[in-house]
Amino acid sequence: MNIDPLIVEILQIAVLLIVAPVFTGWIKMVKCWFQGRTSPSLFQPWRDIVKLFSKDVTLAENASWIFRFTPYLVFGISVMAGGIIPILSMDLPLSAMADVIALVALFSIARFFTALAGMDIGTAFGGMGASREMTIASLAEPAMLMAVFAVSLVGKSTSVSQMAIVISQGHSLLRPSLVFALLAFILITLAETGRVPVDNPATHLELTMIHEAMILEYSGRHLALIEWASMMKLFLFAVLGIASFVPWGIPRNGELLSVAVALLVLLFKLAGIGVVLVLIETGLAKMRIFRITEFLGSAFLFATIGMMSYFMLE
Amino acid sequence: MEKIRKKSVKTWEHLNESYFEVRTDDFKDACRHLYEDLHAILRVMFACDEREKDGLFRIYTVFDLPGIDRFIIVVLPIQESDPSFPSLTQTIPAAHWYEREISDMFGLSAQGHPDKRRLVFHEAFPADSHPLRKDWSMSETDKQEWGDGSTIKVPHPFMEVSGEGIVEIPVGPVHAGIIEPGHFRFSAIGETIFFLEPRLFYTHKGTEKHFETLGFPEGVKLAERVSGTSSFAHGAAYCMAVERMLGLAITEKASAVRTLVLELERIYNHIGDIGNMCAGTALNLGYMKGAVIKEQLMQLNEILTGSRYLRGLNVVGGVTKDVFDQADDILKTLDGATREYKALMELLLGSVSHVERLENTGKLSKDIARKLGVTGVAARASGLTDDLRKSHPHLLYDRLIFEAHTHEKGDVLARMLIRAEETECSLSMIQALLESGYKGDLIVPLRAAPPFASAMGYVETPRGSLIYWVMSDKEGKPLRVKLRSPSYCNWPAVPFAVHGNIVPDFPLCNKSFNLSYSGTDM
Amino acid sequence: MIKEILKNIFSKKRVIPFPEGFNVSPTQVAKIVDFQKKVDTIFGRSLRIRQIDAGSCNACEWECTALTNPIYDIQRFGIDFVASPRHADMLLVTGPVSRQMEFALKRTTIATPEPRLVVACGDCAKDGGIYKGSYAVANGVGNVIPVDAVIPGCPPTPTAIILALSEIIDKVAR
Amino acid sequence: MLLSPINVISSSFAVLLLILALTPFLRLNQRLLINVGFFLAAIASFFAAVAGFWSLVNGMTTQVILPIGLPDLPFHLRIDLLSGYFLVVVGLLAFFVSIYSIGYVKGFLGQRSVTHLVVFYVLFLAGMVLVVLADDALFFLIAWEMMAASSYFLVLYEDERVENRRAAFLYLVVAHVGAIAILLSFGVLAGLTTGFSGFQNYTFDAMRAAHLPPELATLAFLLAFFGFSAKAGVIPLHIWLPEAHPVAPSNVSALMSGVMLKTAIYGIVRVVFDLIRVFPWWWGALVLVFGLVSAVMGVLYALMQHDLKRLLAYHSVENIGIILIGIGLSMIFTSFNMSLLAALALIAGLYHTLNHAMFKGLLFMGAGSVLNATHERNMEEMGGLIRFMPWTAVLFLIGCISISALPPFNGFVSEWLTYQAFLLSPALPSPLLNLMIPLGAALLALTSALAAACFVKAFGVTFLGNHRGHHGGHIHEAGWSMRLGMLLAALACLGLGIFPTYMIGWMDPLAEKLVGGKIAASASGLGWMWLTPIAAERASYSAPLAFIGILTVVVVTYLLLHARPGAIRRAPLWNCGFEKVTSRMQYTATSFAMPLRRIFGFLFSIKEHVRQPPSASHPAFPDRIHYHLRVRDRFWTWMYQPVIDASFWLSRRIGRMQQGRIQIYLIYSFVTILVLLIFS
Repeated sequence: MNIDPLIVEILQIAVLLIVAPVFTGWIKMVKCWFQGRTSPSLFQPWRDIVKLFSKDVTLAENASWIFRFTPYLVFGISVMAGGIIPILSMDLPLSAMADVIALVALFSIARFFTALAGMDIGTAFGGMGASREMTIASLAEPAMLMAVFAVSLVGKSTSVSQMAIVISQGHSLLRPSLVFALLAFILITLAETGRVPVDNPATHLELTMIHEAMILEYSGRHLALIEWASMMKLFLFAVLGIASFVPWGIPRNGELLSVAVALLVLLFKLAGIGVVLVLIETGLAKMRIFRITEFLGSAFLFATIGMMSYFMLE
Repeated sequence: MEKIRKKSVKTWEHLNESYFEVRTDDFKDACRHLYEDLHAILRVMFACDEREKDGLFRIYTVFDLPGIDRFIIVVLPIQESDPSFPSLTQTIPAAHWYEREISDMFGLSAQGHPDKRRLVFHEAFPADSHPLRKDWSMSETDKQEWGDGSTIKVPHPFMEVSGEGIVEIPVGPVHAGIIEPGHFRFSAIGETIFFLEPRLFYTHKGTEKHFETLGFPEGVKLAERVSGTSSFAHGAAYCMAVERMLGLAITEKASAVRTLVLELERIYNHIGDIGNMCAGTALNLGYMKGAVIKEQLMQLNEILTGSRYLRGLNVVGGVTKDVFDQADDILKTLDGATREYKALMELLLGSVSHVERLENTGKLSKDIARKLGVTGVAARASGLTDDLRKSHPHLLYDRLIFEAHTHEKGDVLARMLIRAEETECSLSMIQALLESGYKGDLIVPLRAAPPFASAMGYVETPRGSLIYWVMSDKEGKPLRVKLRSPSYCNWPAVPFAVHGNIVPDFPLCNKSFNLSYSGTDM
Repeated sequence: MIKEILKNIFSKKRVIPFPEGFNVSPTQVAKIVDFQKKVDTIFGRSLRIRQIDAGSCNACEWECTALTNPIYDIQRFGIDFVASPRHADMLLVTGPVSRQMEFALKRTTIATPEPRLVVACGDCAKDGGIYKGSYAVANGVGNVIPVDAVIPGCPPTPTAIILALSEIIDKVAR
Repeated sequence: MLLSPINVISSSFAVLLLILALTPFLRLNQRLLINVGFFLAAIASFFAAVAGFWSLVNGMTTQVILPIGLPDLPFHLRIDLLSGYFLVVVGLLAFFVSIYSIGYVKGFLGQRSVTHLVVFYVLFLAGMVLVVLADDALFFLIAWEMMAASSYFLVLYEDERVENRRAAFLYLVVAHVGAIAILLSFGVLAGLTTGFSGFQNYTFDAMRAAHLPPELATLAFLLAFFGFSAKAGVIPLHIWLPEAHPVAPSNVSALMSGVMLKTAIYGIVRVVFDLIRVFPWWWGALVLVFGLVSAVMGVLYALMQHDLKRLLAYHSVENIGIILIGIGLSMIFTSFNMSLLAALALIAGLYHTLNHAMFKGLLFMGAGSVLNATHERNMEEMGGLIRFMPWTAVLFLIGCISISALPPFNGFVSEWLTYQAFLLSPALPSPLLNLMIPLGAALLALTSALAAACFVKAFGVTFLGNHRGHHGGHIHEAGWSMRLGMLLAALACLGLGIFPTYMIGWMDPLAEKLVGGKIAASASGLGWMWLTPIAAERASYSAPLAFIGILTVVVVTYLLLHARPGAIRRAPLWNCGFEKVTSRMQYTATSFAMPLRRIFGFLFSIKEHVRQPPSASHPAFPDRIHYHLRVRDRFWTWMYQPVIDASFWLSRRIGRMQQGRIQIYLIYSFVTILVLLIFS
């Protein structure tokens, strides 16, 4: 039987909200294994969030409305983004709300406000984080657009579900353009979601922080929202990668059984992505901040090669 | 040498310490002669309130002549009526902190010192109050006010870098990581550090004054709690000083035990530090591995001494326990540790991204290092051969074969490599120690201290040269216990290693020095 | 690199209670195993600690750091050390509180959102320990900010800290 | 019919004349002069906007020939779709700014007479409106000069400052170099075809009719592009812009940046798409390249600034670049007869023209109220203004979001359309372009990301944190009229961002007329809520949904979280337990931009030196350190300095001839006559 697309939509957002923290938990888990440790529970991120919601908020005296508004905005954007990317089905009413470019723009407005919130209190760390974040973002954007360009050449569209549909019809991942684009996309994801070697999400050294530095002042439910949102961002980049490079398993329309299957397939893919991510994070040391130019430069190069190889080979 | 002997009004000797008491106007000249002509190192400079003896304060300036096992100590008597002395900082930058500390603690002001600010005490501390004077006391209310910062009128005058767009990044005293308190003030444009001014002594606990309230034998406990990770070294140095003062000769067995445990301490510190540098570069694999090896060694410590920090083993006159009985425990653990450690170094030096971060980061030039009297690993990484185990063989070090490693580059990588080489070296030293047997009791009986006797004790800790100087009063109680931890000489050098680096590299530089705040602040 | 990772994955975990000679009594082991549940009851299975050095000799800090190593690995209980007091549920204070750290300690306490615990860790933090009576210390955390619990020891071993934490959480639960 | 756009526009002129007529009587009561003058100016510009909108939606073209002008050469006026559209651009912003000026100009009361500010403001408005109305070369140039001259005097308004005089002069020079080029271009277009017989060829109609040989067309285009670029501040002719715009009164800066630059865009579009019409693809490529260079360099220069208005001025360079990108793409597509894509690109470009007018006007107005409140242009002296002037802060923030091309505001829509045009470029038959154009898209992405960084810096350093300056106490919120002006502009930004389909619907006939393609049908294929430029499955963006959706989630979460009364406790900010935090401890603009300055440093001439005077004690312990940073525009040293030197050299040579003795001059004239006789 078919499910109404709107219900699939709601299902998707529910999956986003619930699975995102578990995905982060999974990454932590694998990381612990790789470091020869016994891992915390898979649901630890969830416990942290719930705990934070039950705590009071300690707000800096000079915090303006921007500081208080930002967590809600960032959260809201992440949730909406969950309705755009095909996770359980490619036939989504909201997927026409934004194509990849608009999606990226949505993330950048979240970043814009996070950076402002960092500067709102007027501590050195907030400004430092904001400056670093915006620098990295402005280097990542061109690479991202090139990657989108390369994929949209194959997918004949920039709307995510359309790309997914077209690419899932062509039965091979091994199109040179896609492979290069994928490489670029991985590097960009590392930069955009603040993972090693660009940023260290688990660091305790305030002078090396990027994303953490901007949220040092947050507490209670605000912190919960921000952390939840950043987990969702990681999740969203993962599913965006899935939808545009390995969309197999996502049904064309919300047929009940296939949606259920899609959920399972999704979990498997996520597990795989997690392991890859951890391999990178465990293997590499964090690079000097000005090395990131070369890092993202190579991402840009991969994407360009991907695009050119489309024109030349395909 | 003769020059000084001629100039001095009074000279006396004690073991390898030669004291030259000089007049105020000869003081500077004598020190300059030692420092510039004889290339002596300024080891420590401190004052002592000897008014109950002959109504004088005395300033002791301890120089270390290269090549020979002898300390030259220039002594400057100061009248209570004129509490001041000529500053050496202009000629010997290393004296910078010592002189400020003396004026804080004794109210003896260094004439011509470029920096008039306090060193030890922060702004909330009442003016012209000098704890190490014998007739000093402080009311409870004063202590309370000192405690809550509310009384601060003017904030600490940090040096301001002028020019538009400069941002001051204040870090600490409460850091994000699990480390000791200290305030760092960066003046930077974005990521580039132009100037760094550390402001320490947050953990000042009045240790030296506290020593005076305890007896000499009880002092060991306190000495062991001055700086956690070199507890044993502090204990050993303190005991050595007291024993030399009392004229006790400890047995071969006791020295063997101390030597062995000192090297154990060195190993667990060095491996721990190497691991910690990985936290600075977010190479978690290496960090965790280092932590595991360190933990194994700590457990060995506990098995040997009952304390993970090797406390309670030292007593004045010897040691409480013969760790050679557990030789096989030691060997078993060390074998495992060595294997793991080799794998760790393989991993670190094999990881390009890690080494790339360490190379050329936090360079400390040889010149600065010498001027500021840097010691220990930091000194050896900048090309200075500074190792008390070689220059002043104490305990059983004269019997052991080992070389003092040096690197020229002075960057973080050099400091890591020095630690690695020393670790290997210490492992072999322990092997050697365990092979031969040693005779003698663990402890030799104490005897009462003669009045106004004084002596130095010194040990090469994992961080560098540690020096104690003790003096007894007329009924044999401690009149003055001066301790100078290696971190104290190295702190002023850290900013010079950091200048011109980018802000996110600071934690790495700091970890590569791994200095003790508590040992500095006392 | 890969070798290390594989070794880590497939070697048996060295978490407490240890196989090799470490003195943890069976009862204590039982406590630790039972510890997880207690973390669960309060703070919804997640406890974030902000450690403050108020003038300790740095031994206590190293023991706290040791808590996060693969052998004690406190994170598996859902306990972690955090960078900002704003993110913390518990302040773990070490040292006799040197006068020059008092202000900073108070500032940090204010900066921590409720509900929060303050735990004094180590003999110095308890009553000043060996430094008791020195002019420059406040003889224990209790004299500066209200303390919920004390962990004795100089320094308390990691195991001791874990056990103490479990008891503290017990107490609070009641 | 009785009422037509022409009547409306002429009534608008009547109002402007009325102001000029009233000024002499009102100049004694300056306050009244301001109120009346700018109120009427607002009405006049409103009429202009109405006239423009009217002719745009009705797609009507009306021509009139004024009896005045030179003998045998009356002035030709004409409102067609293009001029209609630009009338909307000019009129709308002028309307907002005039309202704003009522409050803003009062700031000058007591300092200096505002009479000539009012007069030249009015002339400036009239000039801009006439430029887009003119239908013959002569009238166009007269209007052009009127606009240039009046704006020159406006820049010179606060003439006691040296920088103002310098800037104004520079502006005058560049403007006239440009004007000459435009004059020559018209000469080529009209004259060379018909051999200078009779004035009638100077009407645009004649030019439309004329068929140029391609090389002449190219010449005309190049001249026109050069001339208009000089006005638009296209790099490398931008040099005057960051000097002139900041020093003018802020309401004037708003108009200059917001609409005066657009008249140049109007000129380019008019000449290329209306007068010449047939051209090779490389013209488009040329425009595209200059557009990209201006965009990237403009935003990078902006990042280096810590003078708020200077920063905004450089962003005008950037946005002109973005507009040119759209137009350039459109030209390329047109030359390959891909009218649909051409229409898309052109609409993107023109849409951005309107958007930029709105948010840049808004931002300059905001900067003006900040300037009014703090008497500071240097951001390093500001900070924490959001507490003193909440309204200005919010409105300025909206401007920042719009210009950073972030949804759901208007900047994003036009840039998104430009991206779509880029992404469709693979359809072009030329493989070279296929490979090259995407790189352009990447550059555009870089531009908008850098713009976001720059405005995080601008807003964060100006409005957030703690106040750095000294006059923290008496900073006041802007007056009602200023706030109203900004509010209207902000609403325009939001409206243009959320209802793009309507806007495109109105612009469609214009695009069809110029490039012969229309996209309105496909653009709103799924209904007004969905913007689908080519086809729904190709790309789609729904601003209303995104806006409403995010808003709902935000509100719902907020309510959910506040169902449980969670106490909020205010505490001192977390400064690592240190005693005192000073305003020196927050990130400065210079610091914020440092990483990017280091990464893109090779594009500027950056002088950065640290002076460390010899220390009293020991070199190891410095007493004082001074830091100095100077970032300069390489183009100044590359292009302008040589020209200046050369002209000085030349003038010195010519100076030799001036002996000041009558005989010498007689000899000169005699020789001249002789030469003429010989050669005739």
